[in-house]
Amino acid sequence: MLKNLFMTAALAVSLSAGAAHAADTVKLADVAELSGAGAAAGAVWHDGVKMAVEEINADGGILGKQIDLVAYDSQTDPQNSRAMVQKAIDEGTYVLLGTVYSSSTVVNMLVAMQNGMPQITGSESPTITAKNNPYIFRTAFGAQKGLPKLAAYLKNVVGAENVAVVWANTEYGKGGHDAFASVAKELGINITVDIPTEQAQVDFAADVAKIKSSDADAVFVYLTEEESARFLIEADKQNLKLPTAGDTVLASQKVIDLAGKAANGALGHVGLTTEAPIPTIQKMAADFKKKYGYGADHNAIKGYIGVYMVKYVTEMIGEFDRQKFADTLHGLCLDAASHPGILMDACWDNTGEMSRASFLVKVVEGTQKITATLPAN
Amino acid sequence: MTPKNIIFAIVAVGLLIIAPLGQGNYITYVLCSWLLFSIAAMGLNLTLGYAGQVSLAQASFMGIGAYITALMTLNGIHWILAMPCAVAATFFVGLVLGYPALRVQHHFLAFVTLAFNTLVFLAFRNEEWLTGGSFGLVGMPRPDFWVFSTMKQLPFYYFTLVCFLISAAAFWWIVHSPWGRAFKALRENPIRANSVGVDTRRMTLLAFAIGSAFGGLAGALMTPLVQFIEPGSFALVHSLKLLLMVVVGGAGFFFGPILGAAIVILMPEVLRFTEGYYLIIYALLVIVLMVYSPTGLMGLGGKVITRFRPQREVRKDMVQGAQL
Amino acid sequence: MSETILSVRNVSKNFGGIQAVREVSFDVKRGEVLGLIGPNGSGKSTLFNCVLGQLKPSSGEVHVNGRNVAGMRACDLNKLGVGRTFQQLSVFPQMSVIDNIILAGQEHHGTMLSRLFGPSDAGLTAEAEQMIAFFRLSHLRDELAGSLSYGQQKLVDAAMAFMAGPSLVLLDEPAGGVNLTMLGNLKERLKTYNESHDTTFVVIEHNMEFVMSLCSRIVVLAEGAIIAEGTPDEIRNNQQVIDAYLGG
Amino acid sequence: MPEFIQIMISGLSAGSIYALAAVGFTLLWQASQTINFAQGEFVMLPAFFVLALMSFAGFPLWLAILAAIALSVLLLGAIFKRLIVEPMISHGTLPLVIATIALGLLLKEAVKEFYSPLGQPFPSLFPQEVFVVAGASISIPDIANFIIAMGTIIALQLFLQRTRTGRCMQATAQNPDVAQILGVDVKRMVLYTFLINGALAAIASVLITPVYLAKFSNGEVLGVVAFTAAIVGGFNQIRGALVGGLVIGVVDNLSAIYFSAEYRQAVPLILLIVIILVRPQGLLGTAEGRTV
Repeated sequence: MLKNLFMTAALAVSLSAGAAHAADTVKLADVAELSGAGAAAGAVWHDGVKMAVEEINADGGILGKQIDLVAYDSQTDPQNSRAMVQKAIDEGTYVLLGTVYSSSTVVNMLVAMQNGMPQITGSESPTITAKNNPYIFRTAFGAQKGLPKLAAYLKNVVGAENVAVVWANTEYGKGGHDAFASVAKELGINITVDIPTEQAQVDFAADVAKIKSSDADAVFVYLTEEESARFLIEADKQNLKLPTAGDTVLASQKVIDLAGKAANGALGHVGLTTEAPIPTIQKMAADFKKKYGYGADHNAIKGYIGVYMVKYVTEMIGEFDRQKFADTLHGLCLDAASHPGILMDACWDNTGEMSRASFLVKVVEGTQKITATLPAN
Repeated sequence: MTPKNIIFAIVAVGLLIIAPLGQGNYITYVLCSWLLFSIAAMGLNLTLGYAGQVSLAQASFMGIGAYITALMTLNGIHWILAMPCAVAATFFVGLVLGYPALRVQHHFLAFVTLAFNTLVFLAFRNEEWLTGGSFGLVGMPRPDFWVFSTMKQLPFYYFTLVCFLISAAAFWWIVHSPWGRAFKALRENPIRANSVGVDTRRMTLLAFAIGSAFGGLAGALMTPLVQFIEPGSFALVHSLKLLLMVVVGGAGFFFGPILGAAIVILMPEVLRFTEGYYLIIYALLVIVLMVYSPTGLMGLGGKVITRFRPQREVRKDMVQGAQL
Repeated sequence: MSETILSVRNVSKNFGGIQAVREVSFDVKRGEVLGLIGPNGSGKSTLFNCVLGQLKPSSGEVHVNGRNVAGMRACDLNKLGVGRTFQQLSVFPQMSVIDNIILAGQEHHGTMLSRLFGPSDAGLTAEAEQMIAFFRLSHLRDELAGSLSYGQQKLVDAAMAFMAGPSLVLLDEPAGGVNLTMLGNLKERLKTYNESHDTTFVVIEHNMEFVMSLCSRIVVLAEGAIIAEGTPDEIRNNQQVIDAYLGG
Repeated sequence: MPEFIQIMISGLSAGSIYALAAVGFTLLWQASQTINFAQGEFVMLPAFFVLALMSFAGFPLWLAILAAIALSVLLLGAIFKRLIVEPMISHGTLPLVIATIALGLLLKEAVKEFYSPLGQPFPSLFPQEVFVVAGASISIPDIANFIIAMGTIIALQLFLQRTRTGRCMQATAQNPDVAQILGVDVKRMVLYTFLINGALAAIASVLITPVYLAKFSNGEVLGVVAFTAAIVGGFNQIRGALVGGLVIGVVDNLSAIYFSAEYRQAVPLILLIVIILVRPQGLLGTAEGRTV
């Protein structure tokens, strides 16, 4: 026990010593899901962050200072993420990047707020920006912004009146489910079957069978990547002919890779996609693929954009000041023409929510096809 | 207590008092979480290490304690009233979980408690009207004691430390009382214990109940520390983590779980330079430790001491420890 | 006439179709040392377990100090004044000798609460030390019981059975596996204890020599029924007993 | 009604694969009192052997599968026994439980770090054709999985009952001391058990992964299913584990539809608790072999 106390003490000393050296660098902390259930999302996000940092450093850094990127592993554990955010703040980070999982962000954003620390998150849960936290900023708009677009599409274009909802019974899935349910109510869409599923569920036979025997005329899927793919595979096997729609995840390249031909026909409303007909995004995706050997996804783009948000806003205010950073970013719009790292025109409101154009996509023969570009709302 | 023990205890408490001074909030937070996991691990050590009853449900008791405390403090009831309710509730739930132990032992008991933990997790997640479901509960206040506010990290540490010291003293007292002797007897030879008048049924239930109550207290501390609780924090994997703390530290030793909690909580820090590989290294170290010293680090320490001072022969039965 | 401590009344025990014990009756009086012998499969162990309350007789009753013991838990039987030893080694190996002995007495002192809040030895250290001294184990007081030799552990086992001051002690093959020197020591101690405390013993044993020299009365079982009863000398010369052992 | 038939069929297909994992779990317990908390990871891992052999060594699928089974027998069987179980067997079960928990973590993290944190598609072994029978869809993989899993378990059962080695293994499982006296090479028989477990895990892995996808975290779910199935069926009987696997597969699906999707995980666990308390030897187990 004593030995460990000393260890802790020694560790703290070495850490504060490290902070003292940081004269010509600026510290940037990325707290992400590098292990645990969220590792798939967090690791890709972190790679996006790393790539942006390297680009910026090669280009002279921020206000002449090189970025010193420090990674913190939340282990996909909200409590641990809170500790890591605290640690990043203790170690003097300028701005905080992360986390991706909403369940973690909801917790650690309190710590960032208490410390007046701007935090740029990859979470898309509606609750994040509903808490009047003046230091939280998104890199992708919340589900409550995307889902009305999707629900309207389901009702008006697909003509669905009775929708089956399949969702992951986690903080993430529950957020999407609730947001969709309230939109559906407004639009007069009837949710006929409501199916919560387990995290990391492998067997979707019962869920698909239940939808099949219902009177649903469309399916809304709000699951993470592997589960989406498993659902699509099972739906294909049981010959579920209904139009299947989801958010970014369902029509993402990862799900297409996993589900194979079963993914064909899946509809998605995506905020960010490497398939977007936008040169900056396509260049970023190509660079990413070259650098890491696998394809970028929306999480990579979010991480990438997050770092550039730090660069552009800081250069706008001309100094490393956290309070000014947060104040400036509220109500700010950045256009991609003069800020290429932001990739697409984007605006942030006073809650840190962002708006940006988005895309409706359909999976056709194993690739994502953009069927419509929807304006920012 | 021998004079040597008293001096040791005073030095240890002194170190605990100065430990967070001059440290950042993060280190203080980690120390708080070490103390509270030590309390939970101590409870499991009573059930498992002393009384020999396998429980893979300690995290669920932390959860029950944490949710009760959260719901009460969110409704304006002071922590000092909420905590006893949490402890009492976990005591009684622990008592109920003890009943299967009267029928089955060893691995069967492990599986019953494991299933219990998952059931509790499902209830936390699904009973949204009460527990907030997968969104969890947020914004629980940290308690004030007249002029002493625990809102800031350092005062909260001392608040946690006081709870820890009271728990440790209570634990020490229990395991050195005739009850402690009866618990050990239950672990070593329940049939013989029964035949010398130990009411093994009652002691088994008590071992579960008391161990669980410690878990409940740890949960009651976790609520104001993290100020956010969600079902995932009390899932099965956290019970396994607590089991790891107890066994890696040394089951059946007073300091075992405290040491084990320190290792489990601080290990990611120490191994951070290895980046993504720390869990791999950690897992390997645990396997090697178990192969070399099944009695955990306390046993390992004992081995080293006997190697240098071989007055007492090492006994075969020493290595046995609590058995599943 | 001294009082009856143990009374076995018409006890039968069936397992399925097999009658392991048939209509067995005997009484044991205070201070007596009763030997229970018989060839393998004669029903000794079944009868023993009926006396211990572990098995419920199919018919008949067992009374200890006037109480029916059928289905009684071992700890309640112990509180009724019945101590026992075990055939296999039965100490608490990772507890010290003194702790083993204190444990055997502590449940008879005070209440549940006093055992939690009271002194850690339940006030029994002196008494336990006396017991250890009686069995000549004082030099091993603080050793772990599991580190003792086989014979020493048998002595600890016996000391535990006596610690609560029982009126009846059931000894299950006390001589099994004990070497000759130790055996003499054990027998002598048991005899001394019996004489000084007027404690009743019931002994199951295979070692004839040991039984004959320890017991004041012997009951012989064969095929579940009593075939003879009497003093060691009577039993030694009983033709039926000789036949049962030799002829089977 | 088609819904009911559908989930019975899907449940049996999934359950037959759970049974493979459960049988291995049971075998290890019988032969060496090892409670393998890494059993789920044992089923997760061989699929990655196949993927690695295909992408890095260029093996065709069939060869990769054979090589993966061989690798599993070696690594998850022999090496696991030699390096982890053997040195700890005398320490009692608890340290071994901890070690297998750590081993599960090790395998999971190693796959994540050295292969990929992302789920991977896995080539299908059979044509994906689907028949519709009485309104329920039955695919060729469903049928093939069921037949292969059942065939494997029946073959194993025959091996244990009809061959000399098999009978020696059973004798070892029931009473190693007596087996030793009878001249059985107990150590070798225990080793065989571990090798068989490695092979069973590999077969389960190859059958289950085309549907469940290869992901480092798959073991968490499969491990719990395996021991639930083993206990529900009967810890000391191979056919018990078989029935347990099928029961869990079907019950899981039934409860998702007819009971509550939120509590679908709870039903097999409640079944587990009830079985342990009421009939600890399991549905098919025999009481005398019970080790409590």
